[in-house]
Amino acid sequence: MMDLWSLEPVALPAELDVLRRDVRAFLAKELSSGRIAANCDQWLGGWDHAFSLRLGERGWIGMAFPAQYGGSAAGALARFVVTEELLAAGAPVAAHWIADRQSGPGLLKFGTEEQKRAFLPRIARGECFFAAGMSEPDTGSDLASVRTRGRQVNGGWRLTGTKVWVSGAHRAHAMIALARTEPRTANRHAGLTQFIIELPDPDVHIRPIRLLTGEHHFNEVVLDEVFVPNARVLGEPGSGWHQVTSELAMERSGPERILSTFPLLAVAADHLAENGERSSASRVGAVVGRLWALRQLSLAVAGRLEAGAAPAVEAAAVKDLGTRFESVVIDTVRLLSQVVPDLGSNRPLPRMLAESILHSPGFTLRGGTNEILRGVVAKELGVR
Amino acid sequence: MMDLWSLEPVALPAELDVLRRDVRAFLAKELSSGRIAANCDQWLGGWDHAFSLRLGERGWIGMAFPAQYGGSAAGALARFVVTEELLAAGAPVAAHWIADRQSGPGLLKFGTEEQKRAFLPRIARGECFFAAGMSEPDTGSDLASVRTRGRQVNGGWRLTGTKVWVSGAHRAHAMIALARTEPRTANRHAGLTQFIIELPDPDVHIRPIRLLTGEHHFNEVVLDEVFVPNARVLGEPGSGWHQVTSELAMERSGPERILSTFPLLAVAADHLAENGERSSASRVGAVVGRLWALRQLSLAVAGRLEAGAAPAVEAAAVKDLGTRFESVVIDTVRLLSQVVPDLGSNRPLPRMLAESILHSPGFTLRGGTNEILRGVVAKELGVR
Amino acid sequence: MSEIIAALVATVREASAKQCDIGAVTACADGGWNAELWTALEQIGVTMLSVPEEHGGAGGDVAAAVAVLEVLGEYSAGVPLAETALLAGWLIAGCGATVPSGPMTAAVASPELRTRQEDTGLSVRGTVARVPWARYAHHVAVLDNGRVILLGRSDFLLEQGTNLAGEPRDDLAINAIVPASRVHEPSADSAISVQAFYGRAALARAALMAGAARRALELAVAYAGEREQFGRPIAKFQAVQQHLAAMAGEVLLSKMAVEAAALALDTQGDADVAVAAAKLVAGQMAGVVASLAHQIHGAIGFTEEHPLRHSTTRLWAWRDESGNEDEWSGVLGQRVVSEGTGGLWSLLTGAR
Amino acid sequence: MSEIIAALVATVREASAKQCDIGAVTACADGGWNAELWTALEQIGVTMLSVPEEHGGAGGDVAAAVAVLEVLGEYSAGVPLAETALLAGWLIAGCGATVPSGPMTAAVASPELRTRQEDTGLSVRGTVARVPWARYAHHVAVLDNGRVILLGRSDFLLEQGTNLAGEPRDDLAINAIVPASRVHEPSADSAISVQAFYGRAALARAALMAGAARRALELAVAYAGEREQFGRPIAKFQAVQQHLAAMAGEVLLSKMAVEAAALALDTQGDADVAVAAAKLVAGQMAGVVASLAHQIHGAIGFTEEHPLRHSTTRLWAWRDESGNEDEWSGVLGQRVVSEGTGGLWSLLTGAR
Repeated sequence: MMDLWSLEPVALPAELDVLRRDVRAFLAKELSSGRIAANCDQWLGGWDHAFSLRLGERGWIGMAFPAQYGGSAAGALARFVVTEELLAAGAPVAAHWIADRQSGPGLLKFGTEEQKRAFLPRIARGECFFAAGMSEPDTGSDLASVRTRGRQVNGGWRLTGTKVWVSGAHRAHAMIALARTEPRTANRHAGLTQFIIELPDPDVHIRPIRLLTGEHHFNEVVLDEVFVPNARVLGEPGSGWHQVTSELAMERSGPERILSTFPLLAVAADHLAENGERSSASRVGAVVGRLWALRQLSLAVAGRLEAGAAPAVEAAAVKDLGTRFESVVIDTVRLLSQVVPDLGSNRPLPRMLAESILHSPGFTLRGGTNEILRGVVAKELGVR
Repeated sequence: MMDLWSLEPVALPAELDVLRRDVRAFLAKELSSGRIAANCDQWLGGWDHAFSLRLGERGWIGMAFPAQYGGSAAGALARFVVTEELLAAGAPVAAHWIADRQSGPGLLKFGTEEQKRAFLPRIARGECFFAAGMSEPDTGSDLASVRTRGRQVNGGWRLTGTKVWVSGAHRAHAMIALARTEPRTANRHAGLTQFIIELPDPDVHIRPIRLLTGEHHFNEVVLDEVFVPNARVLGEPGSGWHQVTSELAMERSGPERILSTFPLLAVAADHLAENGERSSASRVGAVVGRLWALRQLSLAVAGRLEAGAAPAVEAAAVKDLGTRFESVVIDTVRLLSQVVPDLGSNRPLPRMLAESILHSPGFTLRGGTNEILRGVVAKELGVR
Repeated sequence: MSEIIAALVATVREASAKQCDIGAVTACADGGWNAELWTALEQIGVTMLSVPEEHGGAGGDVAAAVAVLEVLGEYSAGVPLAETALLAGWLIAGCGATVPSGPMTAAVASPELRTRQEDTGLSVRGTVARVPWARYAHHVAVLDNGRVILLGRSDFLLEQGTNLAGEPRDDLAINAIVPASRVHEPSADSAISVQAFYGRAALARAALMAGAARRALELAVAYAGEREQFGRPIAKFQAVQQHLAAMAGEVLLSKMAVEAAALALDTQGDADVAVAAAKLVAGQMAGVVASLAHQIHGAIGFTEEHPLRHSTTRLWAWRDESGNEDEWSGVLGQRVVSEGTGGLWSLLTGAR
Repeated sequence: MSEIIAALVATVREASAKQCDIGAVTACADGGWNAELWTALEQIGVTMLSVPEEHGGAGGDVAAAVAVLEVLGEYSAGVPLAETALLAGWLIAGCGATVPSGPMTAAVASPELRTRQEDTGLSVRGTVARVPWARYAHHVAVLDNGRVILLGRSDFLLEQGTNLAGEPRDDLAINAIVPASRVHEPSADSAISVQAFYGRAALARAALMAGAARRALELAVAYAGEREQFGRPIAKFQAVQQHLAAMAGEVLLSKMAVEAAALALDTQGDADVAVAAAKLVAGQMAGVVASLAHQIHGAIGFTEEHPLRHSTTRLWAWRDESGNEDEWSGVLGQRVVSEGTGGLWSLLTGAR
């Protein structure tokens, strides 16, 4: 339990203020020119290739990569600042999201020199997008139970199986897939391997899994004896589980676990500033105060990442608290604005409210359900 | 699951209005004369022998007993009306509470003619109070694990063991204790028997278990080879589990599971009516609306009891919802009044707030924890 | 429930089960108009339930109508029974007029609606927003300054809109001369008022919500029993059991509140508190039940192809229609204030 | 945390563990004054932490003082360190005066406090309510209309009162002529204001709360591992595990908010948002943690003889002291309003 209590707050270094101002100025222009529009949950729903290219030009994708791979080795805190500014503005960041958050860092950590040269600079330019093939029809949050199999063949591997909930697979340039490459033993976590599958591929069949709104972000990806050359194995064969779980701290503690509904809150706050009554102010204040604290917590975890640690338990706590908060924002705005949510409205409040409500089930499911996350925390407490 | 959905609302028969008005008039006089004072959670904390006697005189204890045992066979709905009026007024009803709610009905259902004659009329007069010895140091909500043993001897039984959380044992005239009378078998629920132990008894040692406020309501009761004559066995030897659980519907669904903090809410509402602002009104309104609904649910269960059913699952749901609500009342009043809770205050709001907060842990523990209650409901849903 | 109503409800359930394919991805369940079901309900004789027989209704009380609405809510049924029977039918019959046949809807006039008496009838101009099912309604009853104006389909232009569940919520641009035969004044003994209208609309919505929530719960229970994770059905996880039980409690509470409010409306003069509480509790319930149902279903329930969304999108849509939790708690709060010192308990028990 | 502060905190932890018998039913844990601990803390040199050395303080920053307060909160320690160091010491040093030794407390004058300049000094009359630890304080610093009046024990009559945890919260009836040597004006560069006073008091309270909550969690974890029910430790029940994890999340969030707010106070001009958020979140956390801790402990934790109450009664008491959740969310809401359109994100990040 001590590890949890040794987390420390982070005061962002003053030099990041310059970076933040640059991002803000850029975003203000993007929004005012109408090139992008503010929306909620844009790291899932906002796919905009051209916007990603513009970010790439400015060096705001793959920031953590060393210079020889197209990055600036800027560190976790700089990435935090850029990311939170993008999310708070409701900018469309879905296209490069997985590549920037997971695949890129994974390649950097476990990839071969050739793989890094092949992918990282393109990722950083906003030219190459990744998908992550983890879940399967029967796995849910239990990743160790994957059934996709990798069979060694001449010069590489043949993968067969079905991945689900693969966001952006229909538009990505590559997918990193987790597959079982050794028979299952008592150690369920052994014998898994990560593969880089370049897309499109004639043996990879991608079908939409539409959200309840009809939106197409997720896919079912059927791998039908897909050939993956040895050069596209990521890291050590058999170490897939370790590699995947090492990403979790990064995946679970970022500002995207807090800010999915921030654009809605910002619109409500503007409303309030313009014509709010005292009691509404207090209710918005309650949400704002909690958000302030959650941001500090997320930032503190970024500080640990920056220091090279893998604060998986703290990250689980951030995600549990943060994703529940994202729905609290919805309820607060909904009740005090007394606006009927309406996807078809041309006013931002009813429209963002509708989008947020309809996306809300995903908040506490994606990246590990909150029940699973609390299990992770409970284990740290010594009671599991 | 169907049973749950067939619950029906109850419109109280008009003739009970007369009864309600009588109780209200009586209580108004009791309060205005200063003979009693309104307080929260008085079915635990408000022991007032004289008040119980006055209720007994009016026929408002043991109302369900037939006339030959001192009651008026008035039924569950009439009892509901009297009980909720007493609780809403914050009247001190602890002395006769167990006798009226559990022991009396248990005696009526399972007792011998001699036992009924011996106890029921005295209970109804408010002269004879009961305690219930169920929990033991290691049982908690798992009643089947009782270790108190009953050993058959000449003319009766010898009981040995320790009961805890026995409210009012230090002032009651009798205690009904659950004991194991046959060796434990695979059927954990078999072989338990209920005994009526008249108090005081030289072999019954009663020690206070003080609440965190220092209040003395609960006791540890050590039974040291206590002799109980055969004539004081309640019901069938070995049927104790069945007898105890048959009381649960009555014990879990009553208005006391909703109204423990009502006197506090009433004071806050008075405050509001006198000088409330609009936003506070809405927050009180939210609590009042939910209370209205909870009362209808509790009443519907009383309707089933009146019809002779044992709606144990519905009762579990009432208690889970109701006891959580009792704490919502506290938080609502606390936040909107912005009064610092103070046991030493001579104003009702800070004092009742303090009492309610300090008593609140009990709400969701007594009579089965809310986790246990939800387990009961889950079982009915077919998932346990 | 009387045996007659129980039989009626059973028949409605049968018809709904037949006409509403719960697994359907689109069609009726997607907010569309279910003509077959409407015809079946007309044949059963429930589309005018609670409207007095002497005015062309089917008789019965609000409790019976609410019981039917709960079933329709369960089946996400695409029919404006609430609007036809409990609102339009009630308004027209309350004026002593005879209710026309066919599906109807109803609305309260917005303050901008302009009327002027002309030789040929009442000139009516203005807009009414988000009228449920208007595009399928044969008539729209508009409550305007105490009188009831019955509009036909040709009296307005219609701009289609929907709620979160895709149900029709249309804006009407009215520009018509309505003949006197379609402009009604309430009878002297009628309870028609804007407040009463909102109350009935809220109660109807709350009844549909109780039904939708019950279905969401049943889907979650079934799914939890089938779906395996970590080697066993997720129903065996205590966290899932606790979620399901919490949902059941909320559904039971809402259902009882709705039915008790209907009873109050049928038997008492003042059912305001009851109706406000029913919609308030339904709104609180909707958020809990929808989010737990999705949490239990995991990602699959969040897709277009899973029937859960029919129930949850309706819960989300309906909680904000006819007044959300804040609006009704505001109403209740004002009642507490106007009741004065010592009045709370009387307000709750309805007994003075 | 710097190594120096870490060492300081470890020493305070050691002293607290020695002087505060966690299992004690009464004595120090029951709200009483813990003279031995105070002496130990004076020896360690933390009772004037964050007060500049040139004014007789121990130096250090608010972050260090907050770290110490978290430990004292864990141990339900009966010492007015928050009042002495963060309030009275801050007020006096902020006036450029030298802080006296011994335990102190501080208060903001109520509007009814009457002062008049007389030959012998300042005449001060009136009452100040619920002053923490006043009965044990050698001096009470009163912030009155921008100046700081230092009262001695003979300047007031004291009526004892307590909070929910039994800690002293005394009413003072002041009637004194205070010599000029004990009436101070803030230095030109001081940040002294009523608002700043309330903020520091709130932050100190929130730090104590984070500590008390951590203890409540640790007690619950330990209990869950020992207590058996239905044949196994209750820690094996998923519902209990989920409760414990939810508690840990709340505690972690509060702790981080408190420490980040201290950092903001030490480094930035405007720490209002930070301080308000820290107390708000602590208040929200207190209710959750106290109720879950009791729920896990079952009846035993609800008794006088169990140490859990030392932590939970403090959580309950402290959440309403120095502004409850509503008060601070009101402050934050007003900041949002005054920030104007588009200002929310700047407010949150502290970067414009």
